[in-house]
Amino acid sequence: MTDALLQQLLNGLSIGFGYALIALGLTLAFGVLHIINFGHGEVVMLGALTVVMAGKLGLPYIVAVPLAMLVGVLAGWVFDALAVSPLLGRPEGRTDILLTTFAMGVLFNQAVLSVWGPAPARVDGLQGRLELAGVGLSSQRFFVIAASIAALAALDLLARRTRFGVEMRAVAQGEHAARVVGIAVKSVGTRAFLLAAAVGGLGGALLAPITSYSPMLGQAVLIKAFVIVVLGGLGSAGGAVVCALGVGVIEAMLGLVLEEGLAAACVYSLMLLVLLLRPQGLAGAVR
Amino acid sequence: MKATLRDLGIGLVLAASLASVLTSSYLLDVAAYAAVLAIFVLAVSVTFGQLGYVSFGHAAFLGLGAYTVGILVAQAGWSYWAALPLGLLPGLVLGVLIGAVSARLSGAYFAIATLVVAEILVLLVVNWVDLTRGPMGLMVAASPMPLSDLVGWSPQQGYLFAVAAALVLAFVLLRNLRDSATGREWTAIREAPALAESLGIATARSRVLNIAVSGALASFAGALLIPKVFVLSPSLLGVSHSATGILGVILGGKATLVGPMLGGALFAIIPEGLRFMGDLNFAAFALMLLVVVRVLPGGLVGWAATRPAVARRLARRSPGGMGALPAPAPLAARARRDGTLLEVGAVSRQFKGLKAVQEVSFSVRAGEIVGLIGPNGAGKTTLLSMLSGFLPVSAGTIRAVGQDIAGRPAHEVARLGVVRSFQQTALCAGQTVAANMAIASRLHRPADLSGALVRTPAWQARERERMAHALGCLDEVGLLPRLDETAGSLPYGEQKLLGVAMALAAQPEVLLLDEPAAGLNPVEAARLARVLSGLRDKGMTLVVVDHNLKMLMSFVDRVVVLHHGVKIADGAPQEVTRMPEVVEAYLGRAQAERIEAVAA
Amino acid sequence: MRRLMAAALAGLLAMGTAAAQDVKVGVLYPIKTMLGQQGRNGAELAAQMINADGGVLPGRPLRLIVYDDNYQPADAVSAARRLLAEDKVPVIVGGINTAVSLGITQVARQSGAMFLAAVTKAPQVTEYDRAFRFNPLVSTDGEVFNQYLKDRIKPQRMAVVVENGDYGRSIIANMKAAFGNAVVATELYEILKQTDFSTLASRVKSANPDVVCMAFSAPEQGGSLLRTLAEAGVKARRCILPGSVTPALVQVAGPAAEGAFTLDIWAPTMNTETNRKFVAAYEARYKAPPGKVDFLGFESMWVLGQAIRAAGTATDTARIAATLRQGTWDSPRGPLKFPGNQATSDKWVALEVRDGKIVVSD
Amino acid sequence: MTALLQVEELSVRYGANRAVRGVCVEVRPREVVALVGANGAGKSSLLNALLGLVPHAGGRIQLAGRRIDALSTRERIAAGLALSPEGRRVFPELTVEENLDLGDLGRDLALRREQRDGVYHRFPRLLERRTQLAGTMSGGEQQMLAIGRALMARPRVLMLDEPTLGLAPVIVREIAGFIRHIRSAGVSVLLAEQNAEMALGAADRAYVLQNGEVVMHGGAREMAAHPDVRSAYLGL
Repeated sequence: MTDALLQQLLNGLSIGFGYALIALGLTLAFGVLHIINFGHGEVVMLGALTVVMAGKLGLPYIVAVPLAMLVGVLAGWVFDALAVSPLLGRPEGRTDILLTTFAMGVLFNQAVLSVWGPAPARVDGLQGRLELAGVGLSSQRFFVIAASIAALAALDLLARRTRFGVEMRAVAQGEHAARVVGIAVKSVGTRAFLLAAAVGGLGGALLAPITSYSPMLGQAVLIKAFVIVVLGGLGSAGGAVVCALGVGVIEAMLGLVLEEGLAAACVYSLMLLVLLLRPQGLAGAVR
Repeated sequence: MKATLRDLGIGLVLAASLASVLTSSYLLDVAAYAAVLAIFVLAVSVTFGQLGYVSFGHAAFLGLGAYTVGILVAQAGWSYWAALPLGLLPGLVLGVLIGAVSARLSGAYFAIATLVVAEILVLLVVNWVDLTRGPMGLMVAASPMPLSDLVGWSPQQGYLFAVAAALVLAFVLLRNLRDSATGREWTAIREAPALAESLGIATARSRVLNIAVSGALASFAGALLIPKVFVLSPSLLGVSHSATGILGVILGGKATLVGPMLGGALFAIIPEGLRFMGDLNFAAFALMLLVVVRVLPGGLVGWAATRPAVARRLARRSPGGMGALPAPAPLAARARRDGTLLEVGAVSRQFKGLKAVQEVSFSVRAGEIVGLIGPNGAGKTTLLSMLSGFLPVSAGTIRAVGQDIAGRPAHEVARLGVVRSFQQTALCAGQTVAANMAIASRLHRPADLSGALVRTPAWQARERERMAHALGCLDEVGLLPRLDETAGSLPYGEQKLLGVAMALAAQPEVLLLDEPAAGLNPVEAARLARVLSGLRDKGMTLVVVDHNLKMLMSFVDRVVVLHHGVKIADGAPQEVTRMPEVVEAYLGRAQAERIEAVAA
Repeated sequence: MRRLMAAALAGLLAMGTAAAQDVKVGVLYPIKTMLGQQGRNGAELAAQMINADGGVLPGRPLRLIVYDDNYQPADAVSAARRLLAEDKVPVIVGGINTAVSLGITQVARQSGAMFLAAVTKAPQVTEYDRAFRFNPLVSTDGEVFNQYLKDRIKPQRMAVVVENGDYGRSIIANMKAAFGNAVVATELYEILKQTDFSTLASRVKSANPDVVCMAFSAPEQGGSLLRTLAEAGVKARRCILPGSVTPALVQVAGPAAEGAFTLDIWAPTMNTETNRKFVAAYEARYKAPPGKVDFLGFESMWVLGQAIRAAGTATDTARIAATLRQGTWDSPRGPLKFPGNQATSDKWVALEVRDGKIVVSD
Repeated sequence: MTALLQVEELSVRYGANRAVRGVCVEVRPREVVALVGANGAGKSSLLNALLGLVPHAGGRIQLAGRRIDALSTRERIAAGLALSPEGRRVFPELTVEENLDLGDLGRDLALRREQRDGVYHRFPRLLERRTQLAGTMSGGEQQMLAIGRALMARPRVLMLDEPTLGLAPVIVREIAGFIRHIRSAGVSVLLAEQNAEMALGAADRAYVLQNGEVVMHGGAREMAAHPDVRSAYLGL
């Protein structure tokens, strides 16, 4: 029984880290630019698609992952140029951005559909399996965990130790104040958005071997990511990560004792409960 | 009332003629769908546009209404038209529940609460197969609308009339609601929630009401959808309908009611119009949305309202159907009470172990003006927040107007007559000065929801009285000439004065002012001092926090000094400013001499 | 210049007259999804082959008007009304999910049009006498399939994994009725939303089955499921319910699909003349082998063409429906009849995935 | 003496609204210049336009003889302007030290450290609180931080927008003292202040703004004695 628990813990963690990366992209854009990117799911999908395409060209998965981040950045750049930056200065711009990012997401999705079709595809990822004390984990899931931790650590370092990171936090806390000290607010915002897109692309690339690629992938994960972002405390990166891991592990654990529909309903009910008990989100717990 | 009936009449005639003119079953179908989505998006705009709460899961209400009525018809054998009015109920109940859970929180939690509820409902519908037929879909046979064959209408024409009539009714009632005290409450909550609470608005309850209204309407839209779709499936509760709700509001323009109606209708009409594009129709629609929002800020109607011609017409219309504004009613003197009006007993407040206020006791007699001073961070604002119900006390008692108010919510404290102003300017920055004052007059006359819905003559008379009182308060601080300006565009000092006027409009017996003179130059501050002494003459009791000692000392009766959360002095201005610890902690030496000169 | 315009005008006129002679047929699929594209591909191929053969009525080719039903009843009802009221088609072909098919049935019933439900398994469709269903009912699948399992596979410990919904739940009920205690585990997963099957795989593994029976409508989920089962070390035989073993599934599942078997009404390798023509034409036109939905999309249109020809009318839907019900029709899966408006053929084939290909077993 | 900061005919427009109209102001080396005026007279708009936070609609700005009106905010700061904004505007969830470091645009860490030590020396309270989040400090401490952050850029002209707003008299005195000190250290100060008494007490020269225009200017003492100023701005 403990083996099964440990196994589920690992499975839950691997999925939880995937959620974390996707939620992190959303929360970054919210934290710095105060916008909600309704098209973020499509960036994740493009990351997954990149790995598929790279596989078809014969590139090894490990090479395709950074490529997916690059594609995420490119997609993010298009999003920013057409659907975000031009609206930021407008009085109701941040509301309008809900609509423009949604529309951009649809356009990306439709473009992918018309070029590559709606068919799903397999992503092989890393092969093999690691056995540890009677518990097995596929290399891919292990890689998801390791790569996510590495990415999160890198982001943390970036936010704390680099000039760009501190500037990003400054813009998040006060746009006018940031301008007063000479921070190029617009450029910091754009770079933060691109960073969010890169993280989203990475999330897609890491999850694709587990979930299989499909053009609908983005929409499937986005709802959960939204809930995680809010539960974690809007704009709080630490809260989002903790919350994502929690959701992943709880889902996996509940799955052991409940059937899937019921388990999902339980997870959502738990979320409502958290809203009731900790209205400020989990952010306070993990500053 | 006349205008309301006239608008309803015109709307019903329009609905009937639309139903009579269209004969193609396809066009009837599209028109009915457009009307249903218009109602749904209108419902979303109640929370989104008026309360400022985005909902990611309004389809929860839509689907719940559809399934409730659908199950009554398909499983319990009700007639569709008999069950239809019940479509309002489930949304109302769910709205109250979601509202109660999330109303105290910021809008983001509301968005997620609706999203999560929608997901749970999907799981419920999918798994409760006996009742809902699960993903296969619940077939619901809707009979033709009663009496529709008498006018020679086909079932589809009768249905279109019913939906269009419902849209007209919803629009007229929501418009009346928006222009009433209730609608103004929502505006205040959206733009300045703390201010709303300080003016006696029960923000939590008002939010719940808003969400319940929106939920009821959305769920009714769901019930209205049944004859159009024949089959209810879990996709009704899905993200695509929720997205239609938000995006329709944005497309139309969330500042208005016409905008969301238009936006909703377009979400039915444009995709149909693009059918010829085959599998590119969705992409074409998205592209149109993107271009429209990029080119027309504020949505279709929001943009149109900024066109000079339209703006001129809109400006001619008076707010709230009130006609011309009434003449200001001078602020009446109130009967003077005797004895102690405010009694603070050993009040303490801690934040995470930090003692912001420690066992402070003092009392204020009726008709007294007390100055509250002390260094920055001494706990003055914390104390004021406790006195006005914005912060609970950690220990101690506060009695005001003969009642124990410690632990009561701020809006109740305000209703008892203890009203505060804010250190930072707090006003509805996007509204005109007049609108701000109308909001502030909340406590002058009770809100009357049913009267407001049909605009009875009695309600209109009360509205005029209310406005006259509000304008009188504005006159008191000398801002009457600024009536039509946007509050946020006033200079800082005038914003603070407007804050004082708004607090006055809430009819306080005890007025708590937090740094009213900050940002005023000496001339402006002197003028404020005259206004405040005038208030005492009209029977008001004041507690004033300010650093402008020259001004403060010119009109206060007594001064209470806080330092590190502890009261270190309490007495007449001349005595207090001479006390060494006050000089040390607060005044600095040279300053003290000058103040004394002024105070003497 | 004038000559050019005259030529253009003549061309337009010719098109107008040709259009008047066309027999218009409405086609409704969720054309932005994979299954919807497959249904449309099949229908268009059938129309092309019928028209190459001289059309349905003397000198009158089929013309398809294709709209998107978006898997939503609201869209499907509007589209069906448009087909019937504006485009004036007598027949609508298509429909994948049940809710949409039921909506189309209602609209067709209101205006007396015909509806050929190509893919759905919904029982209620045929309650309307001019609506016909081409895919077998779940109960029919079950009878044939359970018999096959009992005769050939003889499972001792079965795990049943299906998507959560009516379809999945009726499969579980069916299996439990047929195999009783041999069903040692039943698992449901959320259609389209579930992305990770590791928990489910752990549970299946701990039940220690010798056969895992699965059903799914989305190949990406089916593929992930098979792969996760393999990853978790489940060694049981993979049995897949009718309709889900498709080229897309094999592509997504990769080596994990190896050895999976199923029973179905049709296979690309079935040896009838029409099937050979269909598969050859499909591969020529779309550069890929056809799957089950391609086949159903093709078959429904192919049979409609024959029925219109036999009835001698493209507008009298009552007559076409009566003709269709009474006759025996040519299909890639062999001779086809419509007792109770349900397409029925005698032949079922056993299929297996071998070396990444779907082949007829034994 | 030549001007360090020379502003000629500067205008600022918000939509149709002209907040600043053709204002000429100069600040000389080692000089404290006060801007006095009622609410909405254009003092803040002027300071914000000098730093490039709001676009100016016309005019010239020269700093040490160099045109800076086409430069970005960042370049203007590098050229020697810095602002402690109205309402203090510290970064509430950054530590005191992080706030200060953001004020320094340079990349030389040693220089930054030296500069920081200088600020700590001037405001020992900030040193005590260097690891504390800025948002948890009192109003007076936040004002010191805002000024310290501006000093980190090593400005030649330090602009202070309402530095005493909402502050207790002791702190007001402290800030007045700071202004005298910083001038003696060679930094000029441009001070916009509602508290005209304090401003005229601390300044060498003053400009009176009304409806976005300069209506009077001269030595601070003369201005404080001028009857119009006394009645309109000092309330005497």
